[in-house]
Amino acid sequence: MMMPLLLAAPLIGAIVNGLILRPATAKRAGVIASIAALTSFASVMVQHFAPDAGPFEWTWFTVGELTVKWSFASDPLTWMMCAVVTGIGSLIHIYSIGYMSHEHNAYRYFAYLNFFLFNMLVLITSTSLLGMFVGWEGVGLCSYLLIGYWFEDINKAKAGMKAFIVNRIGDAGFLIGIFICYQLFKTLNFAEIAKLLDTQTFDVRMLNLAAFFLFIGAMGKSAQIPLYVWLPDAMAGPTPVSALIHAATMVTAGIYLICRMNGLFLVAQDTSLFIAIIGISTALLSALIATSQRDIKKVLAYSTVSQLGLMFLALGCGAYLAAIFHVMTHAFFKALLFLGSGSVIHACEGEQDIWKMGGLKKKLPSTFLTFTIGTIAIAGIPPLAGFFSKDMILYSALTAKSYGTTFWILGLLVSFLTAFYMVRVWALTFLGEYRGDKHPHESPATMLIPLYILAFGSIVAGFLGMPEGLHLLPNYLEAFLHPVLGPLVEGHGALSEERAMAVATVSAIIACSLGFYFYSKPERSETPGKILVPFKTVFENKFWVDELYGLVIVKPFDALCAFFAKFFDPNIIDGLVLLPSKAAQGMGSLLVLLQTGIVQTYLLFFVFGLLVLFMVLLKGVVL
Amino acid sequence: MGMEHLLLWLVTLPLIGALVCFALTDELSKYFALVVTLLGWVLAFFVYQGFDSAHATQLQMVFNYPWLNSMGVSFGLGIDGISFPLVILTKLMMPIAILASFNEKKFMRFFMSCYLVLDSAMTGTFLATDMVLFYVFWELMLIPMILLIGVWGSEQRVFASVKFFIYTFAGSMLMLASIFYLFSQTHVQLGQYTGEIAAFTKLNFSPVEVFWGLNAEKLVFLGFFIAFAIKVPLFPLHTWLPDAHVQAPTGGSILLAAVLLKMGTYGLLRFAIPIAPNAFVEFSTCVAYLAIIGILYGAWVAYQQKDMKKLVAYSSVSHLGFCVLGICSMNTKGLTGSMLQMVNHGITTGALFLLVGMLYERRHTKKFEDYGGLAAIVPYFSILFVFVACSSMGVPGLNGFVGEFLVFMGAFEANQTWAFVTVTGVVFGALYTLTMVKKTLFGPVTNAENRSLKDVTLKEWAAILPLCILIVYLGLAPNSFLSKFNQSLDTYWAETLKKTALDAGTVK
Amino acid sequence: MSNFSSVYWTQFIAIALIGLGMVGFLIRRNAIVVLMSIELMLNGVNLLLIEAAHRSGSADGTMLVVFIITIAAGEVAVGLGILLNLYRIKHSSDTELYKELQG
Amino acid sequence: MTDGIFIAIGIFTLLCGSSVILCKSPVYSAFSLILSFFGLAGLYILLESPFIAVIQVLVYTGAIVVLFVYVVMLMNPNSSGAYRNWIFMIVSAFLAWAVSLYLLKALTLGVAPAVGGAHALSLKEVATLLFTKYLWPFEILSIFLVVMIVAVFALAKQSKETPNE
Repeated sequence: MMMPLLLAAPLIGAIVNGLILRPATAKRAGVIASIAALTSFASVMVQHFAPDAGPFEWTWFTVGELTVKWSFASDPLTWMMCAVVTGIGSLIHIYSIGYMSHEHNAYRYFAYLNFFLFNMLVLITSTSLLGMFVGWEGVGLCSYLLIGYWFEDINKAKAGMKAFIVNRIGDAGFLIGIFICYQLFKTLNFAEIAKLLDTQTFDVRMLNLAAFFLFIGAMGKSAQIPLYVWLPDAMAGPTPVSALIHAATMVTAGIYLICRMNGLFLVAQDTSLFIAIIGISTALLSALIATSQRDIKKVLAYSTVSQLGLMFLALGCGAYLAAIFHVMTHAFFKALLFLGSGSVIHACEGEQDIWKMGGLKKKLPSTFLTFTIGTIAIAGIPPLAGFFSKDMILYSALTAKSYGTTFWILGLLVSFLTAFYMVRVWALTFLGEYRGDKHPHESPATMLIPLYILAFGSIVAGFLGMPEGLHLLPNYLEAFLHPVLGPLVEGHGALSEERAMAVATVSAIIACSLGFYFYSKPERSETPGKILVPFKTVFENKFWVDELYGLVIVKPFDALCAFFAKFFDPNIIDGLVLLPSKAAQGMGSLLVLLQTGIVQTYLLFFVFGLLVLFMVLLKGVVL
Repeated sequence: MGMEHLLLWLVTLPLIGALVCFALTDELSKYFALVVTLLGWVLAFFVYQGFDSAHATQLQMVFNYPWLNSMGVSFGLGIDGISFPLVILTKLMMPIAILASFNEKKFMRFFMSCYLVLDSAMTGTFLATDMVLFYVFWELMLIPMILLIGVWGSEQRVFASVKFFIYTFAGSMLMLASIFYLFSQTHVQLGQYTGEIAAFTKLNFSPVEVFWGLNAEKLVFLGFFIAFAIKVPLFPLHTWLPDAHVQAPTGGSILLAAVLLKMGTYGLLRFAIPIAPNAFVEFSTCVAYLAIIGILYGAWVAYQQKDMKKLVAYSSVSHLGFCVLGICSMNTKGLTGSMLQMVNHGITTGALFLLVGMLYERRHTKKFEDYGGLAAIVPYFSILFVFVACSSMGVPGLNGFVGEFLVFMGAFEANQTWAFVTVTGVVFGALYTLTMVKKTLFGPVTNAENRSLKDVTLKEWAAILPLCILIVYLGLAPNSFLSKFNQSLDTYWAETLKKTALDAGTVK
Repeated sequence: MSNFSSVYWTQFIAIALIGLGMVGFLIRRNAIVVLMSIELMLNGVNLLLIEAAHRSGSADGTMLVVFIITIAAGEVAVGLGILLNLYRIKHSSDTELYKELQG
Repeated sequence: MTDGIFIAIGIFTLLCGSSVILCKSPVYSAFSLILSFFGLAGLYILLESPFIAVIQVLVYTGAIVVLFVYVVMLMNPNSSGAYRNWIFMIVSAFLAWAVSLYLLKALTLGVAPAVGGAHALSLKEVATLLFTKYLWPFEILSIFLVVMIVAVFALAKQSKETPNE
């Protein structure tokens, strides 16, 4: 009973809000939406403690030997992801009641949010690749609708479209992955695939190909190197949307897909290596860009891309548990940071440039407190969540089979940069004097409560997956997810786990103090910019990646389409079709010239005809 | 009313309605036509119930009336797995097309009788089991369509209708040539003239090369294929579609997109492939290439269009490319996918044209620059618009996806590179659909008239709602509909390709 | 006068007449002269017929000539009637002016 | 001797014929037409068919050419540009010459040897032939003439209505 309720609640919430009631005030719409989210969260909790009957099954379509069923799994991995999605989702629903209070028809926003939750849950709970694909595209659609929520501004609509198209490219790859999987395993069900992978051996090249295309799908959705350009632009949507979709849930779908198909990726070794390389390079690139961004949400967006890069690094190195653990902790503190920045923007009436803020410590005390906890967590300072999950990733990178140490060093650099830019953002917004012209005020209670809960989550989440070595707490997560993700691979790297942890902590502390030193005092905040001037411009313009895409892909494609639409189709193909009619007209106008109207010309033709006749009749006779 | 007369009523009821329509006044003829087509729904429901899905391969509810005895031609109607979904689609779309053209100003009586004649001609084409009868209905179908575009169209309607007529008619001339050849062969090979399609499929051809290395079978196939390729429209022969759509009235566009385009693919399945299987097997690769080019080309050209209806017309070229690709992949998944895609495309593009028609009735312009930011002004319309756009893009959960997915599976099985290339078609499909949505709904409200647009009226809701329900129904639970004609598609390839070079192993 | 050494002469003259008539109705701009040259051609034919009748001795040729003359009379009458009407409109008999029936 | 007269008259007729088409003013060409018809009549006499010669003179020259002259007088034609442009004349001359040559060739090919005695055709023979073998053409001819008269009247009447501007 619980599973259908889990899905039905947000769907009904969306329909009630969007089509039936369409309540006038944001408050009423928000309340309905939040109730729907909370019921699905409750049903997840109930599902865990009192699991009901087996998976709920229903055939979608059967064609020849291909039968596709809708069925919902209830294994630990799904449960954990559902808990994270619905938990943080409901918090964000409550938060957005306050955030969207002044919007005039906010029911549309809440309907989309609920519909997004429904699609995300379909993605997570489905037991077949195709069911997941349905959720996959549904989530892409909702992010399109939500990013383009304020559609009056054409750029926001364009950002939404860009997000959808880039996701669609990833989905195309995903589709090909599904076809290859079906060709290999003759089934799309995860459990059956896992079983087949254990029992039979398949052509490794095909497995790698399938894994590669599935990874392209993950790349599109979780914003990795070639297809990450849509995430920073997706900040055009309202901040709670960025928190929910572009930090906590949707972007982690790629990681969930790879964890769900871990059997395949374990076997496809060179694709995993490729994933690790892509992961670490994305992390490094976006961390560098984040260091010099002006807009607070852009910084957080790039930090999300870099954290995702780290997760993919873990996946590449085979540490699926580390990735999922980081997904969970990251969901907490990134959602916290986004919502914190949301309340800052809400307070400064839409101002997003950190250089025009500052000194908000006094005016927004609780936002300041929660934001600080979030910053410390993401920076990786020991007691908080960020430290444990990031360290698990770094350690797994260290013990990876190939290039272990290089991945570890690069990972360390990424976490150093992360700590640096987060403290930069934190210092510029909250310390020093207020540089803006607005008069910020503390956000209402509905926005602060979720912040406090998330802050608490960021502190506690780390303890769930504490590594054994510390002998403080057993690794609950490892025990919980063992059946799905397989054993934690015990490797040995250059350093032992404790020493690696120590090095990571030291680097985080150095980065924080460096950041604090520079950005707490206004006069010193310019210096880092001056030291690495050439790099600053490069980072600020995001390595000109968008412009590069525009030049290399968008412009030639537009030119090609324009060529076809304006020249090739109307003139060449249509020309060929209209050719006979034009030829007929041309011939006609030629013959008209013969009709001079003067009688003698006709007589001339007459005599000429006579002559020809005689010639024909008297062929033999030569004149 | 016995089962066998059901099909006869299916064809003749609208014809009688058309005649009666002449006598009524303009006002009355509208509602009368609606009633007749709703009766069509009832009949279609009976057919849906009466159709025995167990043996969908044989012709059911066969109605036979000797017509030209000397030539062995009979007025034969029958329905089987291949024509079943398309007949249902035709009967479904008729009342919607009529509802969409309620506020036409001039000659309403003749407008409605044109629709009804078109309805009976289309149903007849799908149900005909006799080659000559099929050809008669095939040509009869053109005439009302020409009148619809030519008389009630917009600015350059005459040019468009003449182009449409000549283009399609030229194609059907080639088909006629093949029919004559086959007809003469029936006398030679089977003793006496007969129009039965079943008899035609049993003919075998002399392998002698006629010219350019084409033997008799290839020529017959080409005759049929070109006529159907024009109708589909396949890539190089598609230029009549945008003109016809842009100038056609809303109802005309709906029927043109929803049903007339399916004649081509239906013809391929019913005539071209069973009659000349070897030729099809040989040509299937280049037909597939044409289809793939059609998919990508249609999407690219649609992306740059300034006129809404032209964009949707080119999108139809792209969607129909999927159907043909499904057929060319020569396996059950591809074929079922293409059959589903035909029905889905009919519903989705019908709804899309309905919406574009609504805008045209309010603003009398189809250009994008006249619209912008409608989402704030007409919320219900924009919800419908985005909903149908999603279905046209093939977002899973709606009907577009199931058909496309199966075509991809079939194409992947037949030839992997085909699937790799066409999957990018999905991205381009999303691109032009979203550009259309962006240009009409989003952005600031550019010109003033848009502010006073009124939202969807009751009549329009009545027209669009059944389509939306079907979009969701076919998207989530296509199985009940699929199981009806599934069996015939499974055995289709087994039967038709049995006679071909199966032993030569050309079929994978 | 009964027999000639050769038939050649009469045929030569007749055909010359026909040729002259043909040239006449091609190069002259005056409609009446065109009609006259047609008469010339007809007489050329008559001459041929008479010569043939004379040579073969049967009277058929003369019969034909009588018919030709009557028809020529009718033809001239109508031709001139039309010319008169044209003249009434155009005030000239020049064929170059009657060009309304142009393409 | 008779050959000589025959050739002389033949040349005379041809000369008049050519003057018909060459004279600028139509009046002169009409008169030269009359002269050529007289020449022709002479030739007919030499070919022993006096009846036709008489008909030629009486009907053809007397009636038809007179009609021509009458119309020429009515129209008082200005003999402006008599001939067409040069190229036209050369082309038509060449064509006429070629056709005549072919005609000559055709005639000489098909000439049957002189069969039976060439004897003068008496009027009685012609008359009996007219009313036996050629009765039907003769009757049809009369109808033709009636039609011709009606036609001419119609043309004439029409001219009354058209406003003679």
